[in-house]
Amino acid sequence: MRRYVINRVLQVIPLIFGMTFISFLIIHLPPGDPFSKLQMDPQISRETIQQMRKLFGLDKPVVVQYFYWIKNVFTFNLGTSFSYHVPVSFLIKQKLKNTIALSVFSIFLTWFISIPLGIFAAIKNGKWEEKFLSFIAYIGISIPSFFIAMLIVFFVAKTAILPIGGTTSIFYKSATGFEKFIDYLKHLLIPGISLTLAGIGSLFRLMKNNFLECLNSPYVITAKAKGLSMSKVYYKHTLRNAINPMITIFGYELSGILSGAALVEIVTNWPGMGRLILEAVLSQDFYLVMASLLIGGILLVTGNLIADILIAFADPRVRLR
Amino acid sequence: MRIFLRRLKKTNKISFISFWIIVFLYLLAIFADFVSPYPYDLQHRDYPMAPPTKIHFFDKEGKFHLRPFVYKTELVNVAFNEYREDYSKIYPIKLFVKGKKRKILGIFETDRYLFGVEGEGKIFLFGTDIHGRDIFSRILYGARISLSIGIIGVSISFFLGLLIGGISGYFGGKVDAFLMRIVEIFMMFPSFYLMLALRAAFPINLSSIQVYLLIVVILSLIGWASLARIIRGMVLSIKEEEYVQAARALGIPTYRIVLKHVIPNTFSYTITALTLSVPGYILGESALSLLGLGIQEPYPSWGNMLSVCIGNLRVLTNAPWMLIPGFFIFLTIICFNFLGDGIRDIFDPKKW
Amino acid sequence: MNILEIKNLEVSVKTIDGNVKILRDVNLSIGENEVVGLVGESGCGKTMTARSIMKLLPENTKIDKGEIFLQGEDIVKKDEREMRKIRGGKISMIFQEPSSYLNPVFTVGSQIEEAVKGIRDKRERRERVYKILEEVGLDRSIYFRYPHQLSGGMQQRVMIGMALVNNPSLLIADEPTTALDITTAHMIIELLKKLMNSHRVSILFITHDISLSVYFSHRIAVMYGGKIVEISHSSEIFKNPLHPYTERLIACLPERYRKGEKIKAIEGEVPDFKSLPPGCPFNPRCPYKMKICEEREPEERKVGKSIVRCFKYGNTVEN
Amino acid sequence: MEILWKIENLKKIYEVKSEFTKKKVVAIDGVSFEIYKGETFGIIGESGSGKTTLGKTIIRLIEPTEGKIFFRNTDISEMKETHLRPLRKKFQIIFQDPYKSLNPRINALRTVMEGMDEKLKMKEKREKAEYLLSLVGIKKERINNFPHQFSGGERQRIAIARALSTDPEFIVCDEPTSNLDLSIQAQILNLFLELREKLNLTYLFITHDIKVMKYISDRVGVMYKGKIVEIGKTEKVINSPSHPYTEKLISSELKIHQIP
Repeated sequence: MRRYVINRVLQVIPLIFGMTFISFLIIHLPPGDPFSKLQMDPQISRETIQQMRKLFGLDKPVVVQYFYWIKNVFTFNLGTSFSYHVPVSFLIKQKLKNTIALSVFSIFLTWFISIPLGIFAAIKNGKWEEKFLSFIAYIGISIPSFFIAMLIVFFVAKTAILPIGGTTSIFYKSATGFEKFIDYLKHLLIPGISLTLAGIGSLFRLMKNNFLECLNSPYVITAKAKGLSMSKVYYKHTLRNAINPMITIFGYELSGILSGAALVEIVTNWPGMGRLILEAVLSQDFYLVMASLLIGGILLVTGNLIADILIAFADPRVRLR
Repeated sequence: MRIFLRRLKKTNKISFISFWIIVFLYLLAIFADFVSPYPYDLQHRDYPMAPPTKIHFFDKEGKFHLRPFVYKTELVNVAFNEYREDYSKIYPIKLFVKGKKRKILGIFETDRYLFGVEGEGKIFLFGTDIHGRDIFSRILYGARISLSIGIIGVSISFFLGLLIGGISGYFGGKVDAFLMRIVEIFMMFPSFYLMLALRAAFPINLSSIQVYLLIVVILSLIGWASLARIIRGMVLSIKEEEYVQAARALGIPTYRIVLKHVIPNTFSYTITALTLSVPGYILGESALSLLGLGIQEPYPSWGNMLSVCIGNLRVLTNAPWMLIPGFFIFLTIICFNFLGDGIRDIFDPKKW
Repeated sequence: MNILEIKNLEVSVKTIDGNVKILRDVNLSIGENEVVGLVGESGCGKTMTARSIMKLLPENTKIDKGEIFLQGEDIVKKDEREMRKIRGGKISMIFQEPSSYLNPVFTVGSQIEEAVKGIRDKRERRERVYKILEEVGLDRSIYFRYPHQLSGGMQQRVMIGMALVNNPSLLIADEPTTALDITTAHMIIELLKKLMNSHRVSILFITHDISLSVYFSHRIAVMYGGKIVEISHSSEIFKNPLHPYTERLIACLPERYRKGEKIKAIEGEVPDFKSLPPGCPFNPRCPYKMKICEEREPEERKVGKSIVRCFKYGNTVEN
Repeated sequence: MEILWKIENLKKIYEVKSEFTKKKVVAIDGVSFEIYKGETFGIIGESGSGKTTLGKTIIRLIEPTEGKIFFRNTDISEMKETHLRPLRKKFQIIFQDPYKSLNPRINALRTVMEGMDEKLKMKEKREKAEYLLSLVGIKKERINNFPHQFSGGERQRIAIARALSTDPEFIVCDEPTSNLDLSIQAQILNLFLELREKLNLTYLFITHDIKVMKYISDRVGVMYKGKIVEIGKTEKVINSPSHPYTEKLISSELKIHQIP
């Protein structure tokens, strides 16, 4: 078990290294030097450019530039944002917190709703309850997350029951710690619910199918042949096996959650990584784009790593090889 | 094809219906010049954010007209975006109405449109946008972008995925290890981040055709990795199938084994995967256009038609019909999802 | 008294093309401490018979008619709650592939332990499991192992322990040795023999291997096309097979021929339930086919100590 | 007697990669034997003993790690695939599971035609395939059917016809009857014997069933953990086994089955 975890963590290192390379490559691949344009931009001070040239080797060949960048990345110096004139790492730190809060909030909510519904539908397979839920899930899967967010914003704007946009209200500064938390949570609700609604459908369907598959497996016949009660057959024997693949799927779903979160952030004006990277793209702020891409990737890698370690805890076949 | 449809009808009714909805949407896109009552960029200055035109059968006196008609509307309150119908004259809706000359698909010249009203009256089935452009017409023209990018993008990804996955799976060894590491790296970026980063590598202001091609390239670059990995897995397992071993034992050359035994047996899966991945491309295009990084005004796409709704609560609350393109995105995606599931059922021998 | 008595059992499955009968007029009894072998080729209805006794039929499959008496009580009439007490209590079952019939995520000990009925005390339950593990020839330490850590033979021992932990009166063994190697299979059969005596349990032994069945069972029931075509004592069946199918099936055994001698194989294939021929299901492959065989299904008749369904033994029932 | 195959010290070692560790699994551990022209050589062993790997390695469907394989005095163990391809027509294989060994998208006739000599005309191929299919007992009106329309026994017949389509001298039979019902097994065993007489074939017959082994093979090798622990005339091995493993195997079989 320990060896499995260590191995799994070690595997991440070359992966992240490869990701830095791809991140760098994407920005530098197209013909023409993006930085030559910067020098003509009056907004950017001579000093910034001088400083960055020294740190990142901007006048050197692209390959050498990569090693300059990498060296700096490992000392957590991700460069300076051209448009904000502050270190990229500072910007990211600010926004990353909000993105993680949004993702974690919606992941919990999604699982909390779709797992029980999935089990319910699987048990009712073929009956109207299952058909109804599956149809709703279809709709959920097919509505784009940004469109759900728009509809929710539209609804909220009509009824004005929740604050739209930002993370805090005006009175934030004077509020107590608990009020601050509640206020933050209120602002989180619109993007959070949008993202949750976008995710429930597919997770529900996966859970339903997993549960059904496990229900039809031989060990469930054994459990019934032992004369166990239906609740034990469902919630012990079937559920434990149906949940395992869900943990693996969690790793895959994470990519969708992060992408969905980014779009929802933009639509609902939630200041997270999504907005940051969009603004960076619009203002051609290359270091910020590279860094955001890399951070997004690292988030996903970490999520997958956690899923893989969790699966080892849950499944003795992985744990005790 | 006919057998395919008959089976689809038998195994999965909803997919069968979805198939015909998709066909209908594509026909609308192709014949947008003929079906849409107005050009996509025609600005009706007097009608900004006009609500969908009401279609009447009964006039003010309660008299029934067999031919539906509309009234002329007028903007009465700019602040609240209020329109009022002018009951003095009725404008009947006519089929094959005469208008400005247009070229259908750039080939056939015609001055007849499918439907419309003559004279002063206007017909905006889905209302107008802030510039007074007919949303219905723009949706039809926008469909050309959104629907074609799905198909073209999937084809390119599929080609890349089949090639790289096939090579990786069949030859194995170091080639496989190398290619799969690259695939893994690509898959470990959240697709939206990757999409924006790829977009950032190119200038923001590009011509429409350049942007269109760029979007296709970007979406294919994002999509190929997962397809390649799936196809590799399939090839790996098919390679171990005993009928492939039997073919090797018969002394059949490798290329023929791949062509006759390996690839055809991935089809049932790949065709399903293909259909189910079209929505991803439509979504990708809409998202890019929505954020102003894709198709640029005045040319419409379902994505950029929605972008006015972001962070603009006044527009959103006063003119909710601006959200209609979103429903078209949804309709297309749900139809492709149903169709994909139907195709999977067809290929699943258990369902016969 | 007989432990189990099946009378006129009929089971059908709902398919797209309508209801298909898969068991027809099955009559079988199992005495106390008796092993009855249920023999037949694949798709003849053996497993369905077993599942009917457990009332664990797959979806869309149901008992249409007949009675199944377990120690005098008809279990066809019992509801799901009463059946739960019977399953694992009075009747238990073991299967062909122990690896897939054991739940991979729980320790084998806990899987046996949850089958224990009637003992509340945790320590006592645990002791009971340890005892049964020893009885099936496994070490106590196996309790904490997961199924994938055990060999096929050990997994089958666990299944047997789980089945016998409540001292049932009937054990249904559905091809318990088919997936195992011959040396392991032999040990499992010997174990079953030993436990049958120590636990005084009757066994319905389902197999496609007629000579294995002769080795292990007292009586043998041969199934074909959803019907039991012959029930004979195992000492008799090789010497004097009554039904043409039994006779020809035995003739298919390669060990009854010298090297290279042509096997007297049965022509044709086992029919599908959907396309059973009219009359006797075996008639298209039967060398003794008469006209009546295509017209009518033969009834059961007694020949000596055996029961057979064949017009060879007269076409009227004398009782 | 003419030696058809000569196997010398054959080894197959798999490297099982898991995470960062590599584990070596020895599937065949230094096996040497000969197969004479016209005989049926049996390999018997329990699951995991390496018998299937051995069968496939001999005809190079699996690459050997070490050792020499002589087919009619030509060493094929290191021959390049392109050179080996024409030779492959001389040795064929029949697999255990008839549900997996036929391509589901190719009908019976084309399955049998596929491997035939390129020089043959289409019509000749067709006629030959029809003949082979009738030889194995597939009726002419069904030759255009696809695999899923055939039963297990029929599929195995088609697989046999496919193996015969290249006019082989030698066929590896990898447990060809163990997935079949008893009555079908009898038909297929008869077919094997009939074809051996008619076409002058040599078989390597792999099975775990001693009864089948005793019935069909002239000589037998007993495999245990990748090694052949005993080799000899079938009757001699069965009646007076010399290796303790063989003895255990035979005695288990004898106890539960009556072998006259």
